[in-house]
Amino acid sequence: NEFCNSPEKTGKIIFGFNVPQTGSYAEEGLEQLKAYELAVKHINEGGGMLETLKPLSLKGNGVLGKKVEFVSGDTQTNTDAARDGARRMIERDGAVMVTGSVTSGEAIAVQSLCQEKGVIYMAGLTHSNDTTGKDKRRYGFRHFFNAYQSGVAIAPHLANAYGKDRRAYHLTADYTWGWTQEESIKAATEALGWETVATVRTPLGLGDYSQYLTPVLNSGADVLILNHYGHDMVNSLPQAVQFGLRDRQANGKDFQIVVPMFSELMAVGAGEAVKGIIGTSNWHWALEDAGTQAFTKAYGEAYGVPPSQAAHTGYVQAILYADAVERAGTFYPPEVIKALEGHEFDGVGIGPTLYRDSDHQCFKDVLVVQGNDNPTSKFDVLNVIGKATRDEVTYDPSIFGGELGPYEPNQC
Amino acid sequence: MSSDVFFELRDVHAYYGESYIVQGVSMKVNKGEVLALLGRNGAGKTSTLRTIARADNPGMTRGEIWLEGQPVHAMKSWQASQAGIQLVPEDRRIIPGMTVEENLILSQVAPNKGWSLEQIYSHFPRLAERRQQEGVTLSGGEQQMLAVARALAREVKLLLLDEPYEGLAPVIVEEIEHIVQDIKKSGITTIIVEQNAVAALKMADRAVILDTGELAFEGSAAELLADAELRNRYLAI
Amino acid sequence: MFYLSRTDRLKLLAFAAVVLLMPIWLTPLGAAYPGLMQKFAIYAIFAIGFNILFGLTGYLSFGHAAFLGVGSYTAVWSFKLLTMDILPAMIFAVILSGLFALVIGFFSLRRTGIYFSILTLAFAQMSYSLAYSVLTPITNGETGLLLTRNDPRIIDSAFGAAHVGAEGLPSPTLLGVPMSGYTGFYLCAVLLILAFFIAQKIFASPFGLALRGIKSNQTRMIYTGFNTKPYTLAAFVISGMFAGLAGGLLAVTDPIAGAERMRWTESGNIVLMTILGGVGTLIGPVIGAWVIEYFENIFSAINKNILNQTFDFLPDGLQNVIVTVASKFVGEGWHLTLGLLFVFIVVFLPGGLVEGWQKLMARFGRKGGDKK
Amino acid sequence: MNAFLAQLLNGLDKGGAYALIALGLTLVFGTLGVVNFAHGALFMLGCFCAVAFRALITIETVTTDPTKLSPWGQPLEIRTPIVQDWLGSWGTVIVDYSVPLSILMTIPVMLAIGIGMERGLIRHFYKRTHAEQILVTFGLAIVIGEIVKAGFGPNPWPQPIPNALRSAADIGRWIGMEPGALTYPWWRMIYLFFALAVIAGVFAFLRFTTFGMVVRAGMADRETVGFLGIDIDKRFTVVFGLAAVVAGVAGAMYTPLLPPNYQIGMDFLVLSFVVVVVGGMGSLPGAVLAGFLLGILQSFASMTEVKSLIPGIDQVIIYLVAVVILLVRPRGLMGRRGVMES
Amino acid sequence: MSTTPNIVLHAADVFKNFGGLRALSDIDLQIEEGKTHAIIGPNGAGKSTLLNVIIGRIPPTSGAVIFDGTVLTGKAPHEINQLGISRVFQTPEIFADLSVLHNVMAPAFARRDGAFKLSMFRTTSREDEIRAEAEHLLQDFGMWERRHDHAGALSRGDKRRLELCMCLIQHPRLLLLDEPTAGMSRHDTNTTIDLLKKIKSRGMTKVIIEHDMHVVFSLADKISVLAQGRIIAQGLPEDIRVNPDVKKAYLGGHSE
Ligand SMILES: Nc1ncnc2c1ncn2[C@@H]1O[C@H](COP(=O)(O)OP(=O)(O)OP(=O)(O)O)[C@@H](O)[C@H]1O
Ligand SMILES: Nc1ncnc2c1ncn2[C@@H]1O[C@H](COP(=O)(O)OP(=O)(O)OP(=O)(O)O)[C@@H](O)[C@H]1O
Ligand SMILES: [Mg+2]
Ligand SMILES: [Mg+2]
Repeated sequence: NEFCNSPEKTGKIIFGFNVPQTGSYAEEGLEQLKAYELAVKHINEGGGMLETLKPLSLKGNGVLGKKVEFVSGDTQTNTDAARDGARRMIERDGAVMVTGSVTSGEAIAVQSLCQEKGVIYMAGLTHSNDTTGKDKRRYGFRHFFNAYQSGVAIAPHLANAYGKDRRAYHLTADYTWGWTQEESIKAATEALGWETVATVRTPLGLGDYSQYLTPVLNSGADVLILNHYGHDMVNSLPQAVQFGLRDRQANGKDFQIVVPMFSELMAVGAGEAVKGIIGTSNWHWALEDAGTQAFTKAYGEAYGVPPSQAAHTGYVQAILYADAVERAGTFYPPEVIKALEGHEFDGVGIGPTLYRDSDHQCFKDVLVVQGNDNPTSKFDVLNVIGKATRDEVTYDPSIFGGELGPYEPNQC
Repeated sequence: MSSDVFFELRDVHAYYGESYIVQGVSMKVNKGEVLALLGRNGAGKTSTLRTIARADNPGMTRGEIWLEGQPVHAMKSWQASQAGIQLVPEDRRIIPGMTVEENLILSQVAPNKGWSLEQIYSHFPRLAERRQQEGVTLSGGEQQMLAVARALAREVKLLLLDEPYEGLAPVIVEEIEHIVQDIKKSGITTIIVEQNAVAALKMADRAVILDTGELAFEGSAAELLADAELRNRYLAI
Repeated sequence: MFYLSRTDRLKLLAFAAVVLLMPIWLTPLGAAYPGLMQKFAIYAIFAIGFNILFGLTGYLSFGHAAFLGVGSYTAVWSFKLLTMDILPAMIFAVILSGLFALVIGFFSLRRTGIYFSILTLAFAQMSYSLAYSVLTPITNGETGLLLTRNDPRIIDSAFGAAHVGAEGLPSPTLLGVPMSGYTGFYLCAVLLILAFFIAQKIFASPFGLALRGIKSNQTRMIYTGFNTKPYTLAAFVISGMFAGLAGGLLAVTDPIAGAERMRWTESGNIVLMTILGGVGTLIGPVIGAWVIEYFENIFSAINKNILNQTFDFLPDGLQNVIVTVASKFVGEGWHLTLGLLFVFIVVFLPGGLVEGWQKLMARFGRKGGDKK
Repeated sequence: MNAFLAQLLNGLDKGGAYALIALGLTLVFGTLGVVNFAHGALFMLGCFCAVAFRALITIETVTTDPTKLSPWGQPLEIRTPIVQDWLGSWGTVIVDYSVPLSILMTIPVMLAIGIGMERGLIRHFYKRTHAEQILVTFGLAIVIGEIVKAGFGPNPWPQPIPNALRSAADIGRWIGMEPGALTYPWWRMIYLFFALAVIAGVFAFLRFTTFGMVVRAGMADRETVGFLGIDIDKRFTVVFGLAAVVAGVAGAMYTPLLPPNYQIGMDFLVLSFVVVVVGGMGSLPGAVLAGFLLGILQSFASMTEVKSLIPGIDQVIIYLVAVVILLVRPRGLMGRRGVMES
Repeated sequence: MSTTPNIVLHAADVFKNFGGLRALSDIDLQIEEGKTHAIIGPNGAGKSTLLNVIIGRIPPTSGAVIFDGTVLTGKAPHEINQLGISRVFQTPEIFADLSVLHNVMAPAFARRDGAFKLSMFRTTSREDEIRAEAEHLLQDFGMWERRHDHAGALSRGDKRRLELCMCLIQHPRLLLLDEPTAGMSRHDTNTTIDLLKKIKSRGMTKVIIEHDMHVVFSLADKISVLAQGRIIAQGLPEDIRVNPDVKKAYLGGHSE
């Protein structure tokens, strides 16, 4: 069974950690990288989630008895650079698995490259429906949740907090991720009975959103939904607050702002403005389950701060891959893929999880979070206010189309 | 060094980047005297004047320049000007975008003023007429007057004139000649570079001939005018 | 048509040898893998083309990435619609980017200096913004244009070329030979040598002389009877076509085309490569491209682990100190090293690597020998 | 109608910001003739002056409470502010007004940075080619960015607006509309007036003193100005320092609108170049005019009515306007002949 | 020589205003084929402006310039050059970044190849004819030794001579010279006069602006005197030299 970078041939087990280390998403990327290093340590020496993951085949002595090594690279949050990095890991460094990403653009680009090279890719942070939808690949796996699930999860909480008679105004980052999220949230909120007043597209990386915020004021809307991610959100949310949107009354109700998807780091960047804002999250370090506690403890001990969801998803992906190899008893990708496909596991935070075979998307509960009004520390920016259950966020894979492709590896 | 030497160059060498242009020039100028600096095209006359005025280019690598006991070689161009060395450059270098008057005011920004604007205007009535016109739109002769006036607006101890007659109509050449005579009368020491050697020697007390960056002749103007061999070899007249 | 002067012929031979032997001399530098060597060759082509405009005419375009992007999109579309063979892909890439350059150049060249630069920048940024958003049906936006199995590929399907990627995605081929890995590199290398040859021809030709005349004194050119417009436009289009070729090759070696490729940072990158190596010299831009690509790909990948291994022979304390200091300049700190490199090179080697080096040698030569 | 007024107001405000940001660049680029790719970095340094000022006045002592543990088992930290404790209620006010007060720190710091930068590096590049200026200033920008990244990390640092100015002003009421019909954030209006004040100050300095004349002359012909006894280097240093200060205060005051991180400068760099060039090289009023023009047009292009007419117009409006203006007017709005045309 | 002189250039009723300033008014100038026509006049009289109008650098406010039956007005400068008119400028316009030899070769390509030719696969150094001609010209002007130097590093006098070479290699039918010897040493001025005489014997028509009366009277067949934008006198050199108006407005005591 010939395949790319077979550890039997190279004599080494190399994981490739491909994350943004410079540019706008460097913070998330660097955190992810730290988590990966921790994952390697735990795979080789035990500890962390190796104590909580069920079922578990890893023994804390590496993978198939051999220690894991890693290489790293900088994607610069740029698809070309991301692919360059992945190619270097595969072609030069002999990586048997590549993982990491902070945007969907990177994830999809690297995922398709890995399919061509016959190397398994464990996506990092990527929220677009396309990653396991239209652009899914046999060699790509995603633990992170997606926009569709955000929509489904957030809807009942919005109804609960703001009522069923609302008029929503969407500002959406004008690119694929923004569109899929807008579509998902719109569908979910309209199902609640909300009306959509307008969906306005904003250029990516704009900085100053004032010209899109002024029209919101007199639009007749009473909820603003910001389908912005990362710096777009860090900029647009405080600006929206400054425009007095949250002090405003519209249609006899208090005006509200919703950010369907956000992370701790974005919340920190947005500062005060994030207080009380409802959104969704893949994971949060303050969860009570054993997996979360084990990971938070290990990460906190190593780096002095709690991990972000970007770090968490990366860590979990690395462990899951290693475990799948251990279960398959081989690095041969088709066998590893089969070990991951349809795999049920628990103990990595959030609850029982399924790696669905038809699209390689993980299904688990989705957290609904809210900006903390009285943070006791600078890490304490978000509160978990609820969950959508795994059943609720499970959907029919055919709605997003796409095709996984063959198991047989290309030779690189 | 004798104390009555007013201005002196000692073994001055200067380069434009890699090319060696002023190759060890030494000369002395006495107070109140007019020195004609002559030579063929490319002989290094302009370069010598620019070295004296301490332009950045050509860069002086060796030698000394002394003006009334002050080490000019250690100065930058603005310090040399404040010390009293005023250059009227070969293409006049009127500042674009500024009026005649602004050009004059500009030369009085830095310390040690010379003539006042009134004095200048009474000497150069043409400039007075055109004080609000943009300097670079003046005709060639007027620009030359402005360039000279600009030097006189500063305190002048040593005036360096680089081809002051070039491109001027004969009537205006006469006019400028009168001005230079006036300057001479007022006791200002002058070094004049001129292709029109006859015109220059008419006014000069002494003359120096440069040939490819080196001194080829030094002596009185009359001596040079008398020596047909020299005239023919270096000046073709 | 193929004549070169003796020195030029020697230079071409030496250049060809250096390029073709990359897999050998890049090995100790840790850069001898197909992905990076392809980039070396491709960005060198891009830089050579850019230099034909900037180095010869002095027109500094700040929007050349647009042509790179157009080349890539065209090539991928050719793979999607026509065939996986790379010939049509590259031909269309060159032609389309040439046409695009013709339009942009026609307008931008009405102005000179910084006004020209900003015009090209504006055109390229518009292309980028539109490719990212409104033109998503053509460009697939942020994700980038990817191949899929059910693309029509009418020529391939007409010939029933089922053998190409029966399972999974097909890969680009040249007359049936797959163009990935080392074959892909040698394809790029041969095209780079060809590009270098063309640049040599242009530099040595009357056309090149005219372009240099335009850079030196546009007024004199006009009153000497040259019509400068078509000359600058021709240079602009030629360099746009080089960029298109480079873009096409990017897609050939790695079939994806993203909007990021058209962003101003990419245009700025090619400007930096050219200046770093030496504007207006033949080999300078190539070296500049290699240096920057090397930093971007190799320096960024060095992490503490690797440093620790490298400095393992040192006593522990010293090793820690050195690794801590060094780690600030590699990995996430590679930008810092690149920035410092830029500053040091301009300060100490005016005119870029090549020219600065020559000047330095000349200076030592002069110091050594005597002044005339 | 309200929508139109609101966008006009917004455009003015945006324009003021653009003009202010471009002003510092015109001083260096249009006046000194240096293609300064480090201008964005100066803006960013200004932002971080505000961040640092706030960090200084909110500096805390850290003690640990061993009875409480963080989730990873370390004792929880208890932080008590120092400066606020010393100054009592004044301390609270100072912290509240940290952004505007940080100007006091920004001005001297940026002046020092500007002068240092000019003396150390830029000065040697006045006579070098634009290409080399680009390379060295770009390199410098990267280095500055990386240093800030090392000190402050890559994540944005939000800066609060003083409490009293946090909301939006009900402008509609002032001109007799119904309440809430036309509102605009206080801070943005303050920024507009701040921008106008700085612009006016710089104009006055350059117009009504011989300083401006000398610098203009020095730009046109450095050498001749030197022959007139003027130490133009010193004046250029001052101009560069002034430009750094203008960029810095523009940044510091902007922080509440845009949480800064080490890359914020790059985002503004292209924009400032476009504004300066559209305004016309060498013209300060041109840059200001272009700033307002682009700001206003950008606001209008973002209106849904306009976007539905021409899809994507809001994405490209700035560049489109730049293209049109540069094609219609050879030297931008008010450019001087011969400045950076070759 | 034929009895009715062939008029090669005719400036007919040319006016040029710069804003309020009338730089040229009612100029009517006829240049005969093969002759050297000098234009003299005080600084600011409009001499250079007249040349600028002829070569299409500035459009006249009214009037027209006719060259050998072709109306030049409205044509682009390069088209006018292609018709056979070359000009030496008052401040030398050369290619400062190119070698002296390339400076001279470039105009020869314009003459041979026309206004535009995409000759990217030919080789400049193998254009033997043009190269030989350029080197020959440089030899005539005593600049052959410096042929590989950057033209920008020449002294001003050398730049002028270089520019003259650049015009001569084009074999123009009409050569316009704006103070070709200004700033030249007496020696070089004399060489230049000799050269210009030699060209004349080959039948090139020349218009020359000069302040150096030595040059004017050595070369000119006919002289026009311009003052304040008008032609105030026109005729043979001997007549002009003694014309009292000309003496007053221009020559002063220097009529030599
Ligand atoms: N900027 C420069 N760079 C390099 N060489 C130069 C430069 N300027 C002048 N030279 C060279 O220096 C030499 C002397 O030039 P300079 O201008 O001093 O001569 P000059 O005696 O004033 O001649 P002219 O009478 O023609 O003005 C010449 O050979 C010239 O080529
Ligand atoms: N572009 C212009 N704009 C405004 N005025 C101009 C322009 N060009 C020339 N002039 C003016 O027109 C007049 C004639 O100028 P011109 O250059 O033709 O004089 P000239 O006869 O060549 O003088 P000189 O012998 O000094 O070269 C001058 O008064 C000049 O100031
Ligand atoms: Mg001279
Ligand atoms: Mg003239």
